[in-house]
Order: sequence, then C-alpha cells, then structure tokens
Amino acid sequence: MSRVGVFVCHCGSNIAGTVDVEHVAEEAAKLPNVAYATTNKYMCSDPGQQAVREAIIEHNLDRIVIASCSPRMHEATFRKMLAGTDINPYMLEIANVREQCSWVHKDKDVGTPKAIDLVKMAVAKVNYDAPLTTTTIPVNKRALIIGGGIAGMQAALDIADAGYPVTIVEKESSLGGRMVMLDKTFPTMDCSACICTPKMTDVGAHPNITIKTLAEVESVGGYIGNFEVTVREKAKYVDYDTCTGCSLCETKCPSKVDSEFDQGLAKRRAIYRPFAQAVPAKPTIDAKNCRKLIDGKCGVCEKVCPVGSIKFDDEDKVTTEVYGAIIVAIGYQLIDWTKIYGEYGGGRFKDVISGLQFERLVNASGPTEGHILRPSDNTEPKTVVIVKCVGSRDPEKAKSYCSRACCMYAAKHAHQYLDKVKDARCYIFYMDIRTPGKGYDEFYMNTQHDGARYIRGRVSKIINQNGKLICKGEDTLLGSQVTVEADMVVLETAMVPADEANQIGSMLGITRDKDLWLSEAHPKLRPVETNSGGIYLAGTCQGPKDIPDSVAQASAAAMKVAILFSKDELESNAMIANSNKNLCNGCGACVAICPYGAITLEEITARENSVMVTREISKVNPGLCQGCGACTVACRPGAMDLRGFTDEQIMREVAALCQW
Amino acid sequence: MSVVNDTQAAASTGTETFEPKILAFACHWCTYSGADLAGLNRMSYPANVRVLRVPCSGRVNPQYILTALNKGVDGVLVCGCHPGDCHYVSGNYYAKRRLMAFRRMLQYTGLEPERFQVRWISGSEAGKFRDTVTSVVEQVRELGPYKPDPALAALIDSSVDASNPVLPEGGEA
Amino acid sequence: MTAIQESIQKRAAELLESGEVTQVIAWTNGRFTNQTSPLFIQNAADAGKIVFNEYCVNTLAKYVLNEKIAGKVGVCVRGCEARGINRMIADNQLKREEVYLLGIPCEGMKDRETGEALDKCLTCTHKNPVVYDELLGAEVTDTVSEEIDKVRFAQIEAIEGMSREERLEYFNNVFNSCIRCYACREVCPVCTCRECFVDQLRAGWQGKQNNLNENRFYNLIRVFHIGDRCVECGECARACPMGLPLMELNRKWIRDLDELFAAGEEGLSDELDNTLGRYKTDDIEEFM
Amino acid sequence: MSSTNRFAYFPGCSADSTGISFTKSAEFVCKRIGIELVEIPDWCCCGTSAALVTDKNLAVALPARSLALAEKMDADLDVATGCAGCFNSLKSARHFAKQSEDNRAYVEDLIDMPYSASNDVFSFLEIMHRPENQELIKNNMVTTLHGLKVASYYGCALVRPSKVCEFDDTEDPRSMDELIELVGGEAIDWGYKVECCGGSHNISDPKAAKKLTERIYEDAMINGAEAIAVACPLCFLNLDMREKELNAIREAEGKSLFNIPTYYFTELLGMTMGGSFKELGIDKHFWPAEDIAKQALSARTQSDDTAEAKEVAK
Repeated sequence: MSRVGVFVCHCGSNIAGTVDVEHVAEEAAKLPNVAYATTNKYMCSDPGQQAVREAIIEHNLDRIVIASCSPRMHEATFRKMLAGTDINPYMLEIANVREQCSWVHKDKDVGTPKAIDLVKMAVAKVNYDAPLTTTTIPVNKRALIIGGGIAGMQAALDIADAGYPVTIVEKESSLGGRMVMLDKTFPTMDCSACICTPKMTDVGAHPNITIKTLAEVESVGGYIGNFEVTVREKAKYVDYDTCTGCSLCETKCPSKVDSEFDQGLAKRRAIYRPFAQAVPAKPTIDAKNCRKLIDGKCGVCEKVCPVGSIKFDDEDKVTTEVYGAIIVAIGYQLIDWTKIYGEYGGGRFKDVISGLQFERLVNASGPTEGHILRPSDNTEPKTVVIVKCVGSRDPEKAKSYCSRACCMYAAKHAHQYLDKVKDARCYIFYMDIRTPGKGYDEFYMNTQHDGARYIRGRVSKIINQNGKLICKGEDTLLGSQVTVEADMVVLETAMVPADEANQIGSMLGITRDKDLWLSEAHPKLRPVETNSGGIYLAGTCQGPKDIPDSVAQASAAAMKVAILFSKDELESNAMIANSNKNLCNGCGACVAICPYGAITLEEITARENSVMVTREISKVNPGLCQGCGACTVACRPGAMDLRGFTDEQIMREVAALCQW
Repeated sequence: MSVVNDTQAAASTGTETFEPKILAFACHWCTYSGADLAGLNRMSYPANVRVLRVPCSGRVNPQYILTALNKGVDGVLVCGCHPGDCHYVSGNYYAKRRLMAFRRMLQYTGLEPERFQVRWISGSEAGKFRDTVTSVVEQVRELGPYKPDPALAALIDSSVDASNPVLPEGGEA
Repeated sequence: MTAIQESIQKRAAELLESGEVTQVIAWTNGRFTNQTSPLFIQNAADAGKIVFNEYCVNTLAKYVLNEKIAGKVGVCVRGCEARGINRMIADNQLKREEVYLLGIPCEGMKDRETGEALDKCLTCTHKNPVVYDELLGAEVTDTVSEEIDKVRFAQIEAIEGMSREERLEYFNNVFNSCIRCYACREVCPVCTCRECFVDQLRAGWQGKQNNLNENRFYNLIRVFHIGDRCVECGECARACPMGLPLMELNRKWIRDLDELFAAGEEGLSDELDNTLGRYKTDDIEEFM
Repeated sequence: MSSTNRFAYFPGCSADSTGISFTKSAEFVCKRIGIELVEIPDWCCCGTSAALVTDKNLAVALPARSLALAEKMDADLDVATGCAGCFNSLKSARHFAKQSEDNRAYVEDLIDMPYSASNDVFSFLEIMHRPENQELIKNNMVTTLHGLKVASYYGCALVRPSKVCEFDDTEDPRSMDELIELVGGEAIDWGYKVECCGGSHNISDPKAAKKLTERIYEDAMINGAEAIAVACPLCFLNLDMREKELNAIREAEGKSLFNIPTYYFTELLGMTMGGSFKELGIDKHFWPAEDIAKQALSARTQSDDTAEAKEVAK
C-alpha cells in the first residue's frame, strides 16, 4: 500500500476564492491510499514546503500530490524540495487547480467539484509513480568541426577561446572555404581575403585547434558527449613537420592543371597550395596529376626541396578519436548550371561565366590581376549582362527556393564592373530584388546610380554570334522583348548543398529537407541544434546564407557547445522511453518512428521454453531519448512505455475520472 | 460527492440539463500552456473539461480514447501543437495520421463525430482553447450522455461512488 | 491443379531429401469431402500426402513462425501467403533465408459447403505470389480485373451509405456476436506480438468481460494494430467461428489510409515502411 | 516500349507531297538498317497546330484515332513517324490519355474506339539515334560526309514540351548533331537549333515570318555552316523554299547572300550509305542541293586530308 499525501494550496485567494480548498482536502482524504490531506496558504513558499517535509516524516508518506498552480510553474520547485527528503523527486503529481480551474471558473459550485476531480486524477496517477533516476553521461570536452570555411573557423575560434580543444576536418588542402575565393564583401566592400585570411591564421596558430586538411569523416558512432569519430586524412606526399613552406617546389613543378581555386581560369602546379595565403601554408601533391606518382618520372620537387620534405610513399592516415560535440559546417556549392541551362550555352560559351568565376576575375590576386577580361580573348568587355536566379526560384528546371545572397552579390558585381571598366554598360536581368540587411538596400540603390540597368525578366536564350553573346529576354515591366548584345554574361547561380550533405546527414542522423539542406531541430527556436543531441549546424549547410548570417550562426553553435562543455557530466532526462524486453517482438516500428535515432535493435539470446532463442529487441539510448512517447503508440505489444507517463498511469487517470 | 453523481443523476431524472464530461488530452508544450494562458487571462469556459497532460500528442494512444469513452466519458478531445511546431519535431504528424484514421473508424462503427475531436492549439492560442472546449461541450451536451452499451449503462452509473472506489493495489514502489 | 500438386510433391521430396529444408508446409486432405488442412512434413517419404486442389482454403504463412525454429522451412506460397511472408520479414519476425518459398499461382479457392468461390478470393488482387524461390506452374495470366477495387470495397461503401444509427446497430450486432475466441488473431500473419494487448492485465487495456463495450474495444484495437500492415489474406474473417465480417473493419482502415496517405497495398515488399510510422509535412489536414 | 526495330508507321499528309524527300530518304535508311515500317491502315490527319487552335477535343481525337488504329493492327508495335508535327500531335494525345484513367476513358469516348495508350510514339530521329541503330548505320556506311559543316536544326516540335516529348535536351538538343558526326560530318555549334522557323506566320504575316527564317540562315552562315540538317518536312519547306526569296530581299538591301542547302538528316545518312540522289529525293529540293552533297562525298580538300593525317598520327 502506498501512502499518499495531498496538499491543497490556497494561493492566497487565487485558488481559495473559487475553490473550497478545505472541502477538496476532505474529499481527497477519502481517496484510496491517501494517508494525509491538508491545505496551505502558499504551497510554494518556504513554510509551505517545510509543511510538506514535516508531513512526509510525520505521516510516513511515500508520494505526494500537490493541488496548486500549473506544473509548468512549480513542478520543478517541488521536485527540488523532494530531493531534500527521503522521497524520490519523481514521486510527485501536480493537480492544476489554479490556471485550469479556479482562474477560469467563477464560483465554488463549479470550481470545487472540478478541483476534486483533478485531485482524483493526480492521486490515481501518483499511485503508479515509480522512483526515477537520471543517469549521467560523461562529457568529453573536445569538439569536432566538419568544414573549415568561415562558419567552421568562427565556431572553432569561439570554442577554442572558451578553453576547449577543437579539431577541424577540412576536405580541401587549406582552410578558407568559399569566402576566401571572393573578392570583396557586400555592402561594405571590404576585401574578403583581408578579413578572412587573418581568421585562417588565427585558427592555424591557436594552441587549442588541430587542423586536419584533405580529410574527411569516415564514420561516427556514439552519442552526445561521446562521439567516436573516424577521420581519414589523405596522403599529402609532403612532410608537414619539416616543410618550411618556401614554395620552391611549386615553381619548379612541370605539371600544370586548371586551378580549382581560380575556377579554371588559371593554372596551378601538381604540387601546390591552392592560393598564396593558404593555411596550413604548405603544399600538397595532387596525385592524379603528378608525373612522379603517375609513371615514376620526374621527382623535381624532391630534388629542389631544401629540407627533404617530399614523401612520395606517403599514405592516408586514419584516426579514431572521441569528441563530445560536433558542429557541421560543410557549406554549399554552386549549382552546376551547365547541365541544366542549354539556353545559356550549357557551358560551351567561354564568356558565359558564373558569379564565382567573376569573383576570381575581379580579384587582384586572381588570374587577370584584377583586370576584368573576357576569358575567350582577354579583351575588356564593354557590355556585361548579369542574370540572376540561375537555378534559384526555378522549380521547373532546378530549385524552388531563393538563394538569398545573389541579389546582393549581383549588385556588387555590377558595381565592381562599372567601377573598373570605363564607358561600360551593365544590364541585370532579375525577377525580384531582395535586399533585407543592414545597408543592403542602400547598396543596391547606389549600384543603380552607378549606371547598372535593371531589367525585370529572365533571359530566355543566349546566342553566340560573331564573338557577341546575344541575350534575348523579356522586360516584363515594359511587356516587350529585349535583346542585349553582350561581351560577357555573368550567371548568378543558385546555392545548393555540398556534395557530402546527404552522406554526412545520414552518418550523423541529421534529417535533410527536400533539397538536401540539413535540417535544424526547430525552424524558429532551435536554429543551430539538430535532432541529434550534441550535433549542431553552422553556416550554409543549413540553407543559403550570406557571410554575416553564417558567422552569427557559427558563434551560436559554438555557444551551444560551450554550454555543453561547461558541465563534466550530462544528466539524462529521467522521463524517457523504456522497452520491456519480454514484450518486445523486435518489429522495429519504434526505430523507424524515433526522430532522435535513440532506438536501436539489439540481439539477445535467452532461454525461452527451455530452448535458447536469439532474437532482436529494441533498446533506448538514454542520452538521445527526449521523452516524446511517439514510439509507445507505434508499439503494438506495449513493450515501449514512457517513464512518468506510463500507459498504466494514463489509464488509471482516465479510470479515476470516470469511476471514482 | 462528485459532479458526476449530480449530473448523471440529473440526466437520468431529466429535471436538469445534462452536463457532459469531457476528457482533453493536451500536449505539455503547446496546448497545456495555451490552457494555462487562458487561466492567466482569466478567460472563462465550461467546467466540464478535465485536462490530462501528456508530453506530446504523439503519446496519445487511440486505446486511451476508446477506454475513456467506454468508462463513461461523454466526449474526448485531443490537442497538440500545430503541425510543424512540435517540440519533438514529428510527434503531432504521427498523431495526425493515427487519429485521423482512428476517428474515421469510430465514426464508421457508429460514433457521433462530435464525441471525439482533435485540434491543434498553440501555447499562445488561449482563446482557441477556450472556444474549442466551449464548442465541444456544447456539441456533446446536445447529443446527450454517451451510452456505449445500453445494458451496461446502469452498471456504470452505479459504480460511480467515491466511497467504494475500484482501485487495484497500487504503486510500483 | 494436379500438375501443380505433382510439382509440389516432387519439389517437397527433393528439398527434404537434399536437406535444403527441414520441413515443408503444404496442404493435405482432411476428414471430410472437399476439405483440406495444413500439412507439416519432415520426411521426403511423406511428400505423397501433399494435396493441392480448389479447397486449399488455409493461408499457410503464419505457421512458419512456429516452425522455423527447427530449421529452414519450405512453404507453399500463393499471393496471400507471399504477402504474409513479406510482411513478417518486414516486421522482423522472419528472415528471408529462413524460408524456401514454393510459389503457386492461384485462381482462387472454393467454399467446401457451397461450392462457390471463397469470399476472400473474390477480392484477391495478387493471383501470383509476389515473392518466391521457384514458381511451380505457369503464372496466372488472367489479370486482376480493373474493377477489383469496386468489389474489394463494395461492402464498406454499402455500410458508409447507411445512417449513423444504422451503422451503430450493424456493428453493435457484430460486436455483440463476438465470443472473443481470438481465432482472428491467431491466424493473422500480422499479429506477431509476443503478448497480445488483450492479455496484458496489468496495463488493463482490455477487460475480460464479454460484453458489447469490451468486444468493441477488442475489435477496433485489433484493427488499429493491424490496419496499416494488413495483407488482406482474409484469414481473420474465414477463421471466425461466428462468421463475423471482420474484413469490413480491416478494409475500412486500408482504404482510408490509401485515400489519405497513399498507403498502397501491404506485403508487396519486405521493407518496413508502415503508413502510420511515417509522415509528410503536407499530409492532408482535417483537424486544425 | 518495344525494343524491336518494327514500328507502326504514320506517314502524315506531307509524306507523298512536300515531304517526299524525307519519305524517300527515311525509307531508304530504314530498309538498309533493317527498320520495318508497317503503315497504319486508314490513318488520318494528325490535326497538328490547326486542330489545336480550332478545338481541343479535335486535337486529341484526330491523333488518338490513328493511334487506336495502330493498336488494333498490332498492339505490340510502337508508332513511328517522320514529321515533327505529326510526332508532337500523336505524342501529346498519348500523353493526355496516359495522365489518368479518366483521360483515357475520355479519349475512348471521343473516338468511339478502344485505346489503351500502352504503345509509345517515336520520331525517326529518336529511333535512328538509339545506340543499336547508330551501330547499324555505322556498319552500312560506304563513305562519309568528309567533314561537311552541318547546322542541325530541330525546330519547335521535336523536343518541346519536354514532359510530353521525353526526348533530348529542350534547349540544347544533341541527337541530330551526334548522327551527323557519326556519318563524318562536322556538327557546328550555333544558336538557332530550336528557334521558330516562322512556319505558321507565312500565312498570316509573311513579312514577320521571313525575318524569323532569315535569322536562322544568318546564324548558320556566321557559324560557318555549309548545310542545314532538319528532321521535319515543315522546317524543310520553310527553309528550302524561302532561301531564294530571302536572297532576293537581301540583295536589294545589299546584304551578303546565302548559299546553304537544307537536307533531311536522313538524306545525309542515306548519302553515306550509297543512296543515289534520286533514291533519296535530293533532286527534288528547291535550293540546289546536289553540288554540295557531291563535294562532301567525294572531293577531299587539302585541309581535310591534313586533318585526317593528324588523326592517324595520333
């Protein structure tokens, strides 16, 4: 027999005004297993709490019902109070007789019977309360950041500055990501490299940060506080410990290939740094194009290297380490418009370039040293057409969403072009202009004043004729067809998720939306968290963003990690799902339904009817379960139950309401 | 004494209007706080409703609904966050599918649709909570008491007696 | 049919002989005229007992679960058995490699007493097994009529056409007639819980009384549990000693899920993908 | 979709008149590579754009009737047609019927015949572009086009709308170019592959139509085309028949004149398989087409030889 104590709160006159609290206590005393029932002026006050503590001892109570305000208000208070007694804090139920009774009903004739019913339900439920304990999970205070672009670097610096070790895994041979490829940043027009490379240097020099370049995450196991991550660092063929970064090897290498960093507009060597300010400032050998590694002939770099750092027998390095938190900052890529837009030449016209190629063209350290020249003949284009929304807002051919940053960088491109080329004409074909941001609209207006001509409509066709690019389109404001003879066309292409998004998403249990952007846990309230505890998102992997938004999100994600790392142990939620292995038939319905990937099937071997049987049963990971209970309904045999809200408890509440 | 005794006795003698008993399952994150807000704003709605707090509408097993109706509740209301707003990402989407199908089944086998309703009510929609509760109470009052099994109805009535509760030996402790 | 019967006998003998399977499940003659019953043989010598005729009304799928513990089971699968097998694999109750499936095309079976086509076969949508290791006999080419859904859901539509009071009375009669023998559960290839909710006294789902309320609870929750998995073998209704139209409950659920969430037919693949275990953010909304 | 090279053949109204060269050359190529064409009995007008602007039902009923007849003749055969207009009408009607069971029933009702819409419709271009047929074409070649610079012109109806035609890239189709290159021609890159030839405007606004046609020739000329290849009798007519008129206007305006013959792609294929100009219908063109064809087949210029020599050296 349990011994229930019922405490009815007056809450001054808040409750007592419309509920006859004394009568409620009298009725409560008659309920089964109720050993003691009383009232108190203010249950939540110190004297009120003290009264409960004393009653527990005096009446040998083993569980408590408090009829008071909403459990959303003081459930935590009373749990904390119980923690100081012999009773487990979860042996407590609250009857909400204030917000959902006394405050919404006008007189005692109505309020009192309802309050009695609510107490009955609480008593019925508390009879089936079980002591719950939280388990603690150790937190490994090391963070892993996947992606070394601006978001990844910002997050790494913030976490490292907070005092925790961070590892950055970057798939390219240098940090910097997309931002370092840009020439200037809107709307302030400060040089992208000038603000990005100092961050790269900071990251490289930070004692708390380890950088793994040419690296990718191979597998992830474990859970919040305890992720086991295997990383493969590809062979670099250069010993970074001894290399001084003198770059002599780069000048002597005879193999020239298209530079990825310069978007194919310039050449690089087979042993190379993608750009001068690369971090780490050391070269790697591109095995696919190295003559020595292809057919054993050459080896010039080895001969010229003054410190003997070239290692042609270098191999991939695979390491497995434990991290407490993971930030995914894998960024975006630009849509491959050449496969989609045959009307723009499908990549056959050299002078139809992407916005990122334009960034390289206009960059002082780019292939043309900042002179805007047509790729086909190195002449200065006198007329440039900029086409926006190439791949964005085009559900028929590509993506339905807006890529957010293009309106602004199109304006920036126009501004830069008009600034650098005299007597130039620039036409921008647009659908809408979207400039939400500080100083953004002003920037756009200035571009118009610079002389950029905005034409509202899409370009339907580009024809390459006599070295001119004839752009045909519609001016929807004039309602007429327009044709512009351009020397060069810049396509402002859509941002799409990085190639790795799907694979990394499934490896880490992060859901993807229809376009494969990684999904945050809540679109408004949990924008950097994911559904997997301890895994956060930063930057454009979550959706198209500009630089300030990416940086802000990265710092937010870093803060979440710092909060997690501020404790030595994590307390798991006590009210979580729990599988009864005798009832579970291993059908896996719960596994499929769990939004947190907290449930797995596990093989057990046990004796059944004198035969050893091996079968699968579901198992809940207490570190991941958030206690929603969706699995309990999916479980037909009722093996899955939710602690604190068990089937039995809810059924007793229902029964108490009807049958007492 | 309890309100149940009064109302059912009244209904059976036909001297007073019938007061239905409505059980409302409310998710902790949205509807329950919406109901709290209704109290905070001192809104007023019929006292016929009893809120049963669950963490998420996805926790509401259709079996509870049928059990409640069988045991003498006149109407059941299930409320959760609006689709897309679930604290647990997807619970209400699952609830929606289950309850939609189950509700059709109950109607198919003859239940009045008003006796089992589902609504999405957010934490800020105190007014919607009040209006929903009021309308469900009105609708069910109109229908009269739920007598799932005429032969059993008498039995249920007589079992409503606080001095002789039907409670098994309780507690896991 | 005799050709198929001979093929089954021959293959059963071979499979048992070679040790490929430890047991074969098929049909044999029963005690009465035109009656068959399930047959379980472990020896090749017994293969001659196997019978396949137009009265093989039992769907064999569920039997596999009890038998697989002794080793790989050879089992005859028609459309209905095959879908049941797929479903049990999807539900992780069976592994594909635990069974050897002798596929049998089937044009439908007859009722022993009336000689008419069996109810459950009139609504069959898969006359050829959807999964098998080998197919005995030629595929049935007479494709399923395009009107089949009209037949499948005819009864449901008739009931839906009734007034609420009529429906209540109709189903109250059905539920009142139920004797809760749970035969429907026992034959169902989808009912694979280790302990059925009706037997879980502690949780108190289901009262033991046999009255309208409890019977309604049992029947409606049975459908809730199997509704999004039902492979429409029709065994529940066939096995019901009271002759209750249980498929009218199952099919209501099946059709609603299909209309609302494009559920499609169950048991066509062995992947777990329950209609109620997934969702779309743009699912139809009727609550608001 | 049947994978055999046997098709129900829908000739269309131009087959024996304005499109005779297409018919002759296509039949020649089909015969050489073993594509069997069985003419649909009692086929009727496909409706083309005329029906489309007259009555929606008519635009479906006319092609559907011929498709239903094809099905009746042999339910296993897909339908083949040369004319791009016919192809588009037939394919659209089938597409409509495939959309839903209701649509199909509606079509049956319109034509009062059973129609299952199970068989697909293909143009000669698509059929000959199939890899296995490309192989057959290669095996039957006796000579090549020796680098003849050809602008492939697809027109409006072969690849649009993509959801109906389900063939090639809508904006930058490549199939005809690939066939030209297969038989040794050089498919030039140009901008007017799928632009309007002005066909329909020739009745209502001939002046506007001329401009549309002229720009096609102009771009082909600028990009160095020696010939234009088409896959549609209407395109052919508009280009081939108008070239002389255009030149007259251009002469008056003091612009340079065109000298680009137009060929059906099947003529070019047939040429390399040893078909005589008469067999292929090349003698029936408005703009003289035989000289350039002859040059391409036989004469080898210096540069061509060196080009090949380089190739060999590689």
